Amino acid sequence: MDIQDIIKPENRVYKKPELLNDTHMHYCPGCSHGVVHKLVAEVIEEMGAAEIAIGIAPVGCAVFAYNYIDVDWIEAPHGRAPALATAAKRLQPDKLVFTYQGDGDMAAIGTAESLHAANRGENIAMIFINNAIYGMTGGQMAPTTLLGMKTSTTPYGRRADLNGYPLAITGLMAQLDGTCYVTRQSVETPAAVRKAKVAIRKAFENSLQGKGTSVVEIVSTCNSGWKMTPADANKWMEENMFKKYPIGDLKNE
Amino acid sequence: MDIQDIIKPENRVYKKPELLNDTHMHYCPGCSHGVVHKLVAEVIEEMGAAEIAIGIAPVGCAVFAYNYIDVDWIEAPHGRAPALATAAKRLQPDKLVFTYQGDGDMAAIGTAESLHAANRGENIAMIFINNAIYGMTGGQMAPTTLLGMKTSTTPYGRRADLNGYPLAITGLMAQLDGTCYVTRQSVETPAAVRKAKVAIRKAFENSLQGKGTSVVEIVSTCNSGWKMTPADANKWMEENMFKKYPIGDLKNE
Amino acid sequence: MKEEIVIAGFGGQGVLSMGKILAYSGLMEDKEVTWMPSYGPEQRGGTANVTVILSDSRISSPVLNTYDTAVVLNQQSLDKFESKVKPGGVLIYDSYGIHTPPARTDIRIYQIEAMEATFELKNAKAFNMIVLGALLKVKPMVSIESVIKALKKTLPERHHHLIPMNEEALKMGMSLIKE
Amino acid sequence: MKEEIVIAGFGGQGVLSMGKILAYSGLMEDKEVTWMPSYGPEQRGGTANVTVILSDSRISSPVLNTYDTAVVLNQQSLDKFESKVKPGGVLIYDSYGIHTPPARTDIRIYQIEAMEATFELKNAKAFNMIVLGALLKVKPMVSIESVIKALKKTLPERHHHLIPMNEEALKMGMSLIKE
Amino acid sequence: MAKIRGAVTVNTERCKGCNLCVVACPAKVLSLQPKEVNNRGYHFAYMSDPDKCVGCSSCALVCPDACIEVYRVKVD
Amino acid sequence: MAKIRGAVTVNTERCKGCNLCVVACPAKVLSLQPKEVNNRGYHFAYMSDPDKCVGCSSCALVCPDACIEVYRVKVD
Amino acid sequence: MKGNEALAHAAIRYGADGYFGYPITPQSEVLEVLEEQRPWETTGMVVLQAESELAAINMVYGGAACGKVVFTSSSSPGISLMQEGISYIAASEVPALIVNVMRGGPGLGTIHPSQADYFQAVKGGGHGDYHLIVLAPSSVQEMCDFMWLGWDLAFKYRTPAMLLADGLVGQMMEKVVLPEPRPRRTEEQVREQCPWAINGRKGMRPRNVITSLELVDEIMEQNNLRFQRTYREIEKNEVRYETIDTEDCDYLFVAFGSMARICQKVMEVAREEGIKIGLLRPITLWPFPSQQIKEAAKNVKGIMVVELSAGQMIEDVKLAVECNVDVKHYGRFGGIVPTPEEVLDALKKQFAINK
Amino acid sequence: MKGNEALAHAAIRYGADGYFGYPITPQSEVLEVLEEQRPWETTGMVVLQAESELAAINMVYGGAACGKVVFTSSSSPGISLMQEGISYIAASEVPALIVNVMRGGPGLGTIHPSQADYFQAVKGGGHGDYHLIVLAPSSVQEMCDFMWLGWDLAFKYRTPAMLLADGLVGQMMEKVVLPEPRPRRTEEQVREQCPWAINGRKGMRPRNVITSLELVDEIMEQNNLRFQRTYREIEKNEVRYETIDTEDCDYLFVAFGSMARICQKVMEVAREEGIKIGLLRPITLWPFPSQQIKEAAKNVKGIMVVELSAGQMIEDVKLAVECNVDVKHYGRFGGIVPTPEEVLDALKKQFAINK
Ligand SMILES: Cc1ncc(C[n+]2csc(CCOP(=O)(O)OP(=O)(O)O)c2C)c(N)n1
Ligand SMILES: Cc1ncc(C[n+]2csc(CCOP(=O)(O)OP(=O)(O)O)c2C)c(N)n1
Ligand code: SF4
Ligand code: SF4
Ligand code: SF4
Ligand code: SF4
Ligand code: SF4
Ligand code: SF4
Ligand SMILES: [Mg+2]
Ligand SMILES: [Mg+2]
Repeated sequence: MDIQDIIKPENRVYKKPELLNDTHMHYCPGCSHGVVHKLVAEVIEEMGAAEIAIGIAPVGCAVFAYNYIDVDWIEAPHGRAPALATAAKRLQPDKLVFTYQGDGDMAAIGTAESLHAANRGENIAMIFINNAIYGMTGGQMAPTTLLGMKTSTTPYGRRADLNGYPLAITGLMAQLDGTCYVTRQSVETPAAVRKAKVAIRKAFENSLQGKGTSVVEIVSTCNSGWKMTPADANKWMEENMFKKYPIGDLKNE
Repeated sequence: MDIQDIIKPENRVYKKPELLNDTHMHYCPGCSHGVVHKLVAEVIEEMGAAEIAIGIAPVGCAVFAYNYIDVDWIEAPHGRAPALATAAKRLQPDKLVFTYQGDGDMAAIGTAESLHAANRGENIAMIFINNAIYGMTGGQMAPTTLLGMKTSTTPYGRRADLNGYPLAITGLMAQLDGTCYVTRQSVETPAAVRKAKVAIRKAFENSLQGKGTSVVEIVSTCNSGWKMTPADANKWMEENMFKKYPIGDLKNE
Repeated sequence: MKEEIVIAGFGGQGVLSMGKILAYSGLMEDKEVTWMPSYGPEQRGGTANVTVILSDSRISSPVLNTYDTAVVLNQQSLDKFESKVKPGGVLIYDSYGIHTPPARTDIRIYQIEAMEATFELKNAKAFNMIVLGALLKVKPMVSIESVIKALKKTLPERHHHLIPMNEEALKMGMSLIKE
Repeated sequence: MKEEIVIAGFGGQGVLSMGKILAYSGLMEDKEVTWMPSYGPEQRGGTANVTVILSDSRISSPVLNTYDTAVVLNQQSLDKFESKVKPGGVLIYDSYGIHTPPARTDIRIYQIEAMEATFELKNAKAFNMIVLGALLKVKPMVSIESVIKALKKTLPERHHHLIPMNEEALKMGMSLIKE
Repeated sequence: MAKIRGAVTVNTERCKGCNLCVVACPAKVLSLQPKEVNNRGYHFAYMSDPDKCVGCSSCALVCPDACIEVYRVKVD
Repeated sequence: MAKIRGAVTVNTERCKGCNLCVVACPAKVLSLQPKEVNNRGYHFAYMSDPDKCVGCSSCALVCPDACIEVYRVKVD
Repeated sequence: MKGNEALAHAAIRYGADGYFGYPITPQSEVLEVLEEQRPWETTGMVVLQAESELAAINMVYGGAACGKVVFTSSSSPGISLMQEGISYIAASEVPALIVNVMRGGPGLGTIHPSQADYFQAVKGGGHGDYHLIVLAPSSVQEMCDFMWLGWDLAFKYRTPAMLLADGLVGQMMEKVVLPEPRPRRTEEQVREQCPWAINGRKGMRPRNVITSLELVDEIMEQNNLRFQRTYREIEKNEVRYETIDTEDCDYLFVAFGSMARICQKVMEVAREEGIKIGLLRPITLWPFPSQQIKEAAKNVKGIMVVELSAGQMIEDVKLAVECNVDVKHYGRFGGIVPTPEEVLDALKKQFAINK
Repeated sequence: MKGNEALAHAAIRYGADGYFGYPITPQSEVLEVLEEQRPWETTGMVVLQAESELAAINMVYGGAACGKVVFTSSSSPGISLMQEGISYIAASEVPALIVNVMRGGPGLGTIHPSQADYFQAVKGGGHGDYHLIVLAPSSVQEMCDFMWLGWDLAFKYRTPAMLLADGLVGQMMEKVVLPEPRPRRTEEQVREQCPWAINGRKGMRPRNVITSLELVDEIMEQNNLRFQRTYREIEKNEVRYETIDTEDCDYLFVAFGSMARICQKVMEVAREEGIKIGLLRPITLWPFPSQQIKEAAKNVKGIMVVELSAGQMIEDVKLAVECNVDVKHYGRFGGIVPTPEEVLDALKKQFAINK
């Protein structure tokens, strides 16, 4: 059987979701952001929710998310996506409102906004890309950077005494009364990608059902910032990041 | 034996600490702030630490703490005391640096600064007056306000759906790797006052010994804001606040 | 007609609400009014004061430094405002806790023992209404009816049963005032 | 003497560091220099360029819109900078991936197949040194010795063993350049 | 048998009449002045039943304004 | 016996040559172009051993740029 | 009704969709009155006490991006915290209303009235070239009216507007006529009137994006040029001011907000003394009534700018009159409000008037 | 050496005690170079990546209150977030240095060079009447030198100072001579030179308090009057500027920072064409060299203010020349830096020069 006989519309089992448009994504080759974008687009498409979806983009590498996923977007100031989402959802309770934030955005400058939105139980979903580094600005330490990890602002490795400890912010969010679902996923293998998608879907459904705040942390790589090949970055992540940020549900009510 | 025979210097068993000066404190009659001020002054005095103590005052009813306790003070912007304390301590590691903050200051506007200072394990002590209300500005809802509680911004009682849930921020701080001691105390009875003092002393000693961040939450009353007599406020606190904010150590390493 | 009044006393004495009722009473008579409090945390325990202006025409500045009438309810307020009464104006003071009574001779000075009266009534809440009554006796700038109307407008429904008590207090104030 | 140069190409091609070494080489010869990059996230994947000025006297503006020399390493850069070479100036381009070669006749145009050379060398890192060699062949604004000195100064100690390789690449560039 | 006798002094100008010492005293020694006020207008605390004081310091510990000094003697 | 045959297409202009699909493919079907690059200068992925493809979609799932479409047929 | 209360009621009646704020003296009543009124049970308006001013302004940003009628209020230090958010709102071209009930600064300062945030409001306290439409109420009635006007203008030009009041106007009570309540806009109306709004791609319309980011410099410059065109348009159409006794005056006061009230009292007193003073009260501090001041200044002997600050608006007045008139300043600050007598004395001294 | 790098090295050599900052393009190198240099192992200087700009400025406030030599750096949006803190620092009269490497705004804008935060820096982006001493470097050498100058002035007047640079000067590399390193001050020296500093009541000296709060309006006003006296003093002593070819020029450029560099190139070209242009480059943007500009403007036919903004400094230039000269503006914005040719064309057009 010839390849061309296989490649026919009726045989297609996987394709780019429509909502992920044709714009070239500015991400570095192999960046986890791309995979998560794809999943977000797929979930919205499968939920038939494009007409009611509102995304809040962060400041961070995902700042241009609005150029790639074809739903309505607001681009928030660094760290403030949860505040914007709070208003967007409270003022339009029938909409599907989600934020998409990096670890600097969520766990450093946006700590107060993230925790308080979650504590109020805003009916929003937060997609949280934890790549343990500031990708956008060139690889500085993030709150989630592991001890010993080298970044452009911890060139000799992160030290607790100088730079503080890695912060597992979803662990804190899971304890707040306002959250209904807090989970930690990753996207480095096909199986992980499938699970992450299920988690995102659940979070989005929670938003529509008004169950409270859902947080989906995606433990991710930033191969540029980590100065590794994408494949090596995935391996390094599994071996090192998963220890501090173990995959699985932290809360599921 | 006549009263005047008892009231002699040699018989004195309790007096105002010297470091609590003679300035009239602006607090409402019966306010918990006064008791805690007294304890802070006593502890510093007993530790002989007046020459190295640096207090960081909040914005909140305790904004004038610097007028009453005779040590060096900086008055921080609302919520930012932990940031000031971080610098004061890192730049002067031999000093005893503590913050004194209300619940609005610590758990609302200052959430990020509080959590990050604690997460970095700054060698400071944080005295945290949780009176479940914004005293200074006239009795508005605080993050720690209980559900159902009436304040000037929840005149019909706090509702989770409208106003979010009460936030037990020390619970979060206890989970951070940077904290060495997190405790919840109160000052409504003589016994409680004694225990609170021991806790403050421990926190201050931790600061000097460089053990990490110590947090002493004092579950407090604001009888003005609560619109009760001081004695009723104490009772109400015991019956209601202690349920959400149970007294005791949350972490002691 | 234009009346520029300052009312001053301890935070807890109901100074601001007395001014408010006076202002509302003016409104009831279709006057222009302004009510400008000193505000802030110092009210708690400290002293408070309020400037009320009633006028038939548009009011310019809501803050003043001289007044037609001053109502002062403690020593600090007396010290502060005695000199700010316009010559020929009126000063009313509660004598409780006053150790240095007013001394000006170019103004009309009245005294009222409202605090004492509340001790007898065992009703501290009546205090400011007694004082208001006294003020209106000396300067009938608004009618008692307007005050009652104002009370009805400003008090929440559930407190309307207190209005007769307030009326009593007003009348008591009118009878207690002395030069 | 004053040389105003722009170097432009893909983000990963070492455009900025090539400019940096050129600037440092100028410093070694006690020249005034400025090095002004285009910067930002677009460098990743996108294009980057740097303006380097070498001069015997104080340099005013570090940004320009016409240049004595342009070194362009991909089509976008060629499109952007061809027109900005001063009449009589020099344009050097790497032919790899160029589909529309430069067409101006009032400037001197040189071509170098540096990318091809790196494929052969299997050493992508040599690329910018080959190009720099080519540039210095056409415009010997600094000496090879100064470049080596500059490399010594800017490379961390542990990378000093790479200097001979760099020198090779420079020489290769000098030989590869053609009009 | 050795008996403990106590006494307290109240800094009446500092006192705000909050009543917390009155409530805290296990021996019901203290009261607020019913009518007299200090310069700030507060009905301050005083020993209304001084003989019962055992000098336990409870009142002083809870006093927010540190107005109370406590004295104690053993009486044989 | 029914056998599964698969094939993929790669959007070569979208591909950034990250190699993740190559690593993820259980059947070692994919490689990056050794020399050829797309307009952005990337060595894009292609089926270097197309017959082995079973259409499992692993490559497509992990592709950050959603370049891969997967096709699958049952062959008897 | 207090100024702060009037403002809250005006908002509900305008059909506001949301308020987001954080308590601070002297304007906490705004939130308190809204919470007390429970508009969510009547009009459906959302009222939320945010965790900080930063959160509040960003909630406003989020709401404004959705095409909703939203506002926040605060006082000086809180407004400083909002500067990044305000710059974003301006750059994103969304309509929003920000109320600053000024208190004395700098720093924590005092809670008493001040006008020392004039520069911050009109020159841009945030980064970048942007402007707020700045309205300065001087009565409780205007506290109410300018809420409506502020939103009208904000929506007309898709730009943030600010009510720059002070503790005096906020805390003062006077008569006020509240406008008839209007219903909130329906989603349909929002879609029609604000086609740019973020409310989901209903009918699969092309996606809307609200952003202030633009890394292509040429486009970013185009954006900025568009902002500037809007600003020129606003300057042309929206200057508002009030003049009192300017026809025959020898001296001119320029003052805004509560200071303009006090100046009126001064003028009353001064006329009695035979000194003829007029008042030009800028209502829009930006756009500034430069032309009008130049006009009014034509025949006067001098101008005194009276502000509760060390001298800020005076710069704009000087620029306005183009050096044709002597411009002096009188200011008190740190929470102190000058009395009418004092202002008159200052005028006499500065212009050597001997009456 | 890059401008941002020079700045970091200058700080270590000055004997700085602490840096607190949060990454943002185009100035993240400041923190990166400091972390790379590890001064805590040599001079004992503290370097800390804060969780946000808000935290950073408040760490600076805390450190400054302790009499320490501290600074932070950021870029436009980050600086907007610092406005409350800056106002507090000014009000508390403590010395501190804040570096703004400006980028194009408003909002998130672009990361490319801009000068549109001029107003924010010189008029006060925060609330209340305060001023920063604002230094505008136009070369990498000045990035280095003005760190030293900035701290010297900040300590001399107990007031915050700002280095207002832009992406161009920050990212540009040129020759720089670093000053000889100096040791950090000992605690003894701090106690001697800064008796107000918060460092514990050693020897039971009376307590020190650093605060910006004052609820007694009369005292608050006194504080403000003291600030104003300091500002007048600074205006008298600390105006700095550079003039080039102003003696015989027909036209005068007024430009600061990187724009002044570009203007110099324009002048070179213009002189060749026979157009004589001079340049007055304000080095201190506040205090502004008003007197000097007025002086330099005496014999020129026109002034062109060239800024990377829609026109901000032009207001101060107009106020300076008191309407005696025609003042025009040329600006590009949104991250675009004009080329010399463009600026010259603009000058010719605006003043109808036909050469
Ligand atoms: C107020 C403000 N501060 C700082 C920045 C600079 N900045 C842009 S993105 C970013 C951090 C990005 O890291 P992260 O949130 O982890 O996202 P990532 O790029 O890693 O996905 C920073 C600090 C900014 N734009 N605004
Ligand atoms: C930036 C800023 N926002 C708001 C305020 C107003 N404010 C002063 S104190 C305070 C809250 C006080 O509450 P809390 O921290 O609980 O202290 P308490 O008075 O109850 O002891 C607020 C909101 C301020 N001064 N600055
Ligand atoms: S810098 Fe890191 S996070 Fe950003 S696009 Fe590149 S790999 Fe992804
Ligand atoms: S308002 Fe509350 S917290 Fe403040 S002094 Fe009064 S009782 Fe204490
Ligand atoms: S010392 Fe003890 S017994 Fe005496 S008054 Fe105080 S509480 Fe009562
Ligand atoms: S507890 Fe202190 S302040 Fe309260 S009544 Fe007793 S003595 Fe007075
Ligand atoms: S995973 Fe996608 S982007 Fe990466 S090499 Fe494969 S097809 Fe290309
Ligand atoms: S579909 Fe499966 S077998 Fe085929 S190329 Fe992709 S990963 Fe390999
Ligand atoms: Mg990250
Ligand atoms: Mg509180």
